[in-house]
Amino acid sequence: MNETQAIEPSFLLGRFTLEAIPYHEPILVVTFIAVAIGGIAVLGAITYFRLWGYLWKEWFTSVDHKKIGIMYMVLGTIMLLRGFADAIMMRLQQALAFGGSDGYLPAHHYDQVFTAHGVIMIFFVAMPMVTGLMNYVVPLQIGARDVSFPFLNNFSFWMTVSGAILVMTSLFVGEFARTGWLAYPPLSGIAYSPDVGVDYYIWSLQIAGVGTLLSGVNLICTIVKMRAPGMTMMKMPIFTWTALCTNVLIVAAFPILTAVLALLAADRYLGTNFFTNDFGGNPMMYVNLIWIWGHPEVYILILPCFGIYSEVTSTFCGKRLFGYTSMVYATVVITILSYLVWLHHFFTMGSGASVNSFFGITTMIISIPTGAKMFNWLFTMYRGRIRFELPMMWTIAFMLTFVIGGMTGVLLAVPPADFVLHNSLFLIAHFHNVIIGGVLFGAFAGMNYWWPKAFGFKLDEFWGKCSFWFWVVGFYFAFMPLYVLGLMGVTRRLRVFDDPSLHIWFIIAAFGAALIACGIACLLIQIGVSILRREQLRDTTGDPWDARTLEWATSSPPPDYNFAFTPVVHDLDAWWDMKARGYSRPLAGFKPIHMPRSSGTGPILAAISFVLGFALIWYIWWLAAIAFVALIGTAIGHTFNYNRDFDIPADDVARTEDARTRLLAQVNA
Amino acid sequence: MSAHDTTAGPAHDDTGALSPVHHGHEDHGAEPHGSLRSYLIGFGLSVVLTAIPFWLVMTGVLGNATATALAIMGFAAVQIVVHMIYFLHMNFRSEGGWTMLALVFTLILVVITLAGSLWVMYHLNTNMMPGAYESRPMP
Amino acid sequence: MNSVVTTADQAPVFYEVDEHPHPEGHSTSLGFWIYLMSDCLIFAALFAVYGVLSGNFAAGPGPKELFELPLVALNTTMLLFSSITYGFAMLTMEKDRVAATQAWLVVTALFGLAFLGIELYEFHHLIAEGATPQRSAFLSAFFTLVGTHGLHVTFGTIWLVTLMVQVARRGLITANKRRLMCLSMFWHFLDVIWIGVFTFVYLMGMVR
Amino acid sequence: MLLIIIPVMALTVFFAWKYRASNTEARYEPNWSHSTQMELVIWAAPLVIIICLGALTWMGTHLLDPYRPLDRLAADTVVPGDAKPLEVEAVALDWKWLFIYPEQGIATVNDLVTPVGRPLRFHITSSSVMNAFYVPTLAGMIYAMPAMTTELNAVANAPVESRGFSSNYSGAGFSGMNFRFRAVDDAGFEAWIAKAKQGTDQLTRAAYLELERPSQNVPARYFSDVDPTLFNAIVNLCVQPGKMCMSDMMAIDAKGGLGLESVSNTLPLNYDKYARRGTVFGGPASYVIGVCSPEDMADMQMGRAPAAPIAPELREAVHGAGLPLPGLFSPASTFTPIRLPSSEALAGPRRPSNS
Repeated sequence: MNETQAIEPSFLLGRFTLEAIPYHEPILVVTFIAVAIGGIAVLGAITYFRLWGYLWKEWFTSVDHKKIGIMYMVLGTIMLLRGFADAIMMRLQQALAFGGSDGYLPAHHYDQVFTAHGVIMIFFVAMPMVTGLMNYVVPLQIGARDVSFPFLNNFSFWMTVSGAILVMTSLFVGEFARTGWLAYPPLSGIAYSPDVGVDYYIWSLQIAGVGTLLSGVNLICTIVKMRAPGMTMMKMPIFTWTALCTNVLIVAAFPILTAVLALLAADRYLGTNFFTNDFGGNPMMYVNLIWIWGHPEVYILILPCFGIYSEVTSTFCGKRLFGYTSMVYATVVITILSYLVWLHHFFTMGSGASVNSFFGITTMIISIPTGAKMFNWLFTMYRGRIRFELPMMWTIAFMLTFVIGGMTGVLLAVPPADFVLHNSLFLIAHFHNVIIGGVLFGAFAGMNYWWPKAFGFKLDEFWGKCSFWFWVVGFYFAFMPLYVLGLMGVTRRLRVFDDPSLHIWFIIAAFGAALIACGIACLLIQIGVSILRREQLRDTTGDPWDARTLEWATSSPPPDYNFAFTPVVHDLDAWWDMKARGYSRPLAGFKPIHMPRSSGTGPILAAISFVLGFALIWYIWWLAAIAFVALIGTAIGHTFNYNRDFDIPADDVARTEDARTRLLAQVNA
Repeated sequence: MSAHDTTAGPAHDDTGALSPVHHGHEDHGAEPHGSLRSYLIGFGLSVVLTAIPFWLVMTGVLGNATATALAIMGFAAVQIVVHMIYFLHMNFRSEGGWTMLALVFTLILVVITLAGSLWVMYHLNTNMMPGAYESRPMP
Repeated sequence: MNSVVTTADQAPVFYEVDEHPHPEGHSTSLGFWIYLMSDCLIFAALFAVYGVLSGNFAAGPGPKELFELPLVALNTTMLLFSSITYGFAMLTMEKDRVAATQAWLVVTALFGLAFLGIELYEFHHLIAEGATPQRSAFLSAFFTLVGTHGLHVTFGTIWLVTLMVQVARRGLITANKRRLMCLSMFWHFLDVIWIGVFTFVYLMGMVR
Repeated sequence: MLLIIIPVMALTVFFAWKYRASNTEARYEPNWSHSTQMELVIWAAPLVIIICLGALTWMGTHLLDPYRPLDRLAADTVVPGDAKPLEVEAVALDWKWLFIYPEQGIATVNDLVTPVGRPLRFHITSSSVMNAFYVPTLAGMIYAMPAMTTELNAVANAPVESRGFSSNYSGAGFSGMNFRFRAVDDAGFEAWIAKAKQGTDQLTRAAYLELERPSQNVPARYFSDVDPTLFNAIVNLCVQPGKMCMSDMMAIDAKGGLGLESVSNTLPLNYDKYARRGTVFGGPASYVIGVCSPEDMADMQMGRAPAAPIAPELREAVHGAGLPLPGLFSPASTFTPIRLPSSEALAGPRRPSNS
């Protein structure tokens, strides 16, 4: 603990020593014990019920976009718990550390907590949730049987998991970065952060980034190439449109992140001088580059949620979406504009007034298409017949919350205002307003909306409403005080405060966080209760909401092949059109269906990547070399497998479809 | 109301502006790979377009650094187009124009990234690098 | 609700009775192209970094003292030749001539290796002189940009060898042809990047 | 902006209520989905607002550019033509603020005092990592970055006592990195300067190298005398003798570098700033040697050998970004909590154009 010089890395273990295990931090020890007990219980249960084979065969190695989508959602939910635990620790610290109290978290721990909170919430909660929804829904919405590259889809998912596990490992082995979630150098350079924290940050994001990028490529191809006949671009469901734009953003933005993190890694491992103070390095370039990625990232998260709200609004208003065309153009305009605004994240770095005002104005311009979208939802409600099911409730909460976030966002885009509000709690309140009020509410709306499609039964309404109210009220309690504090000039990431007049606001915020905790608990209870009550909540029709798009044309849950026959689309609201014009399900003439085969290579490659990342973080070079060679070898080995498809026999298809016919007949009888 | 509904009707042709055709099931034949002739033309052009800038720089014929820089950048741009057409077989037809669309979009982003970074960093540097501050007083 | 349909006098068709399945890999070339575009943006970021840092020599040597244009010209030639030989490999592949394809692939790989050899020689020479990536931000950016391109060529070569083995084992089946086509896109794409590298790094470095 | 936000929120609630499914009275038009006039309005309304805001932004940003010298002290007071702004050089250290008053020849740690009604010009830099200089009662914030200077022009219109701090996270001691800010009348300022002058501490380069070591919650300190070249040396990362100044380096670079002969003109950095470590593959941390620094020249004139780089001893154990890891039973740290401006202070004077 008191070493004055760097420990010489040993050959066998690199710089890993027993010191790296934080047994001297009681909070972590307790957490570890809890996690260990929970983990052993889960693993034990899986072993006891002999589920390993089932999980491996049916889920882990599955290339089915539906199962992968569900696994993304599970990952997002688990990581939400971790990210939220960090959040509540911060709120508690800030509510306690007043009037001479040092709070309960030392700087060393607190600084990791807020860094991990940001990283986890963005990369491992919001991203998996939107990716999961897109993965699940898009192929169904466009009438496809799977994505363009099913194996790649599985691999992408496991790379994301691998990154998430690496972040979680940092909790118990070593430490996480203490730099803030974007790890600005020189603080994140080797000179000022010589420990493993930043390395955990770099490698977990690099590994997860590979997955994100590949899944972006995959979904673009899927949407471009695999639409059902008749579905022209302007007949694509709006969620598919937003998914397309999102993935374009992913493919265009994540390479920048990869590059800039690779350069930071080069600074840290090879002693290059990109972002150092000495030798002509320039840390401002890091800030510049990472925000070229960072701003599109915000839209990567929010665009699919805009799509969800559009689908939900038109379904539950029983009405065509108002202004489909302008919605599409608004989405495309946002996609392009999101690349022209990155500097508004560092107005206060001191570029000249003309640069600042250029980027300030481009930022404001984005609010035009966003505003247009808002009006489109509003006029979709106009003269509709609104059913207040859970997805619609989330949508209305979103509409009311998001406009506040939008307004404060425009305010922050004005450079003179930003000079006062930047890095303050006002900024924190603004982006939580957008991310929670926009992205998370959207993910919950989507989850409630598509759950019956994925599992064949609706989610429980009572607990859903509890969760809804706790979340919404909790959100306002937690973040409105931060707006106030921000206007008073309170900076973010502070650990201790003194001015007693501020105390009350932090207590209110902590209370809000507690309400949100109840919201999360209710969400989990909702899922549990729904599973127990699944027979009462069963949806046999496949279309429980009287919805409009193609995913509701098939059964709930859909068969492996999604559609026995590829649907032909005539209208924007394809399924609505089918229902209106008396579509009758084909009952005979089934043919064998060509499907991709499951593959274990994805999880294996991701596991090797994890080992590689871990070895690099701890300077265990021999292990890194072995892992790297194994990675390349496994990837090459995989290409020698030409046997990647099989046919579902026509008999099997007929049997599945007959079962559904009988079920539908029972319902109608 | 009904006027719009006809647009949404099934028999109506697609009026969407972005992509006139769907192509879920077409053009999955082999991509065009060019002919011997096109490869040779491309190769010849690239050799010329590579040789000239090297010659310009190595001999300094133009005598003027700015002129040379502009010239070699021009040659590079032309050569990139040559490679795109003759080696990568870019055109507006393959994949229903999606490859071209992707390329154009990427080029826009490359320009934004490069020009934007240079512009921003130039501003930051001139505003803040110590050179812009008074120079070190000599004793 | 019947207003949705105003023109349907014929019975609408809602599903494809007689569908022909998507052939495997029908979107591979588009997908690979999109991947290349994302790779292009990685290079854009590296070029931007080089553009910003290329004047920061840290009172050390600059491009004029370090670069040797004849070597770069030779290097460029190797890459150009490998491009055209890959083109020939694709042409023979179209005609299903396995042996000729393999031969051209071998030639391409040799040119690729020659390129890498020259680049490694250059790097080794620079480092031996003391112009290491650690010496200045300019050199960091130079080594990273050129080295990243070199890494791509290295992986391209490994991939090429893999494909040669696969062609040897299975012949020019559709899957292998598709893979060869992807690699051809990759290889020519690297050529395009190299145009940027030799122009902006080497030639411009000597001019300024 | 509220012009659009409030109606949207009101309409959302109103439509949600009016067109609820149970209200079968309300009109239901399931296929009404397009109206050119409506769409024109929904694009035009935000557009108009943004055009107005954009124009305001353009003007406001130029007017309030922190680099722009002030032309007004208050809304109705023009800066007199002969007023020379008070120069203050602010340095963000780990984790305290150093203020140098070059005119007065004094320096303080964590205490900033300015006269009321005189334009202020801050030159801001940092010794190690990014920080941001922010006094909410005075003006907006601006980043403080090592090897760079940012500038801030401001004025205090009325006497005030509040706090300033770093508003960009900079490491373990960030929370305690705040200073007292007072705007006093001219007499008070003179008195304060005179008091600061009475001390014996001098801020030489060696004293600065001691001062810049990481420390937390540092009480105010005063230096009665300051090396006049110090701020420049801090900005140029060459406080330590023998290290080449950034400005020299950049001047050399602008001329194309020093050629291959200079390639090994570096020295390992055994001056151990924050337990500075080298990278695994890049060797130890190093720096460029000042080729012929003024110190060398002075030394040579005196007939001495050039000064060797000094390497202050590393006394305390350091970990990570410079502080010992907190143990399970570490003694409670002595700490001065931040006192943020109370709300009256905030309502008080500010830079006129900025409020």
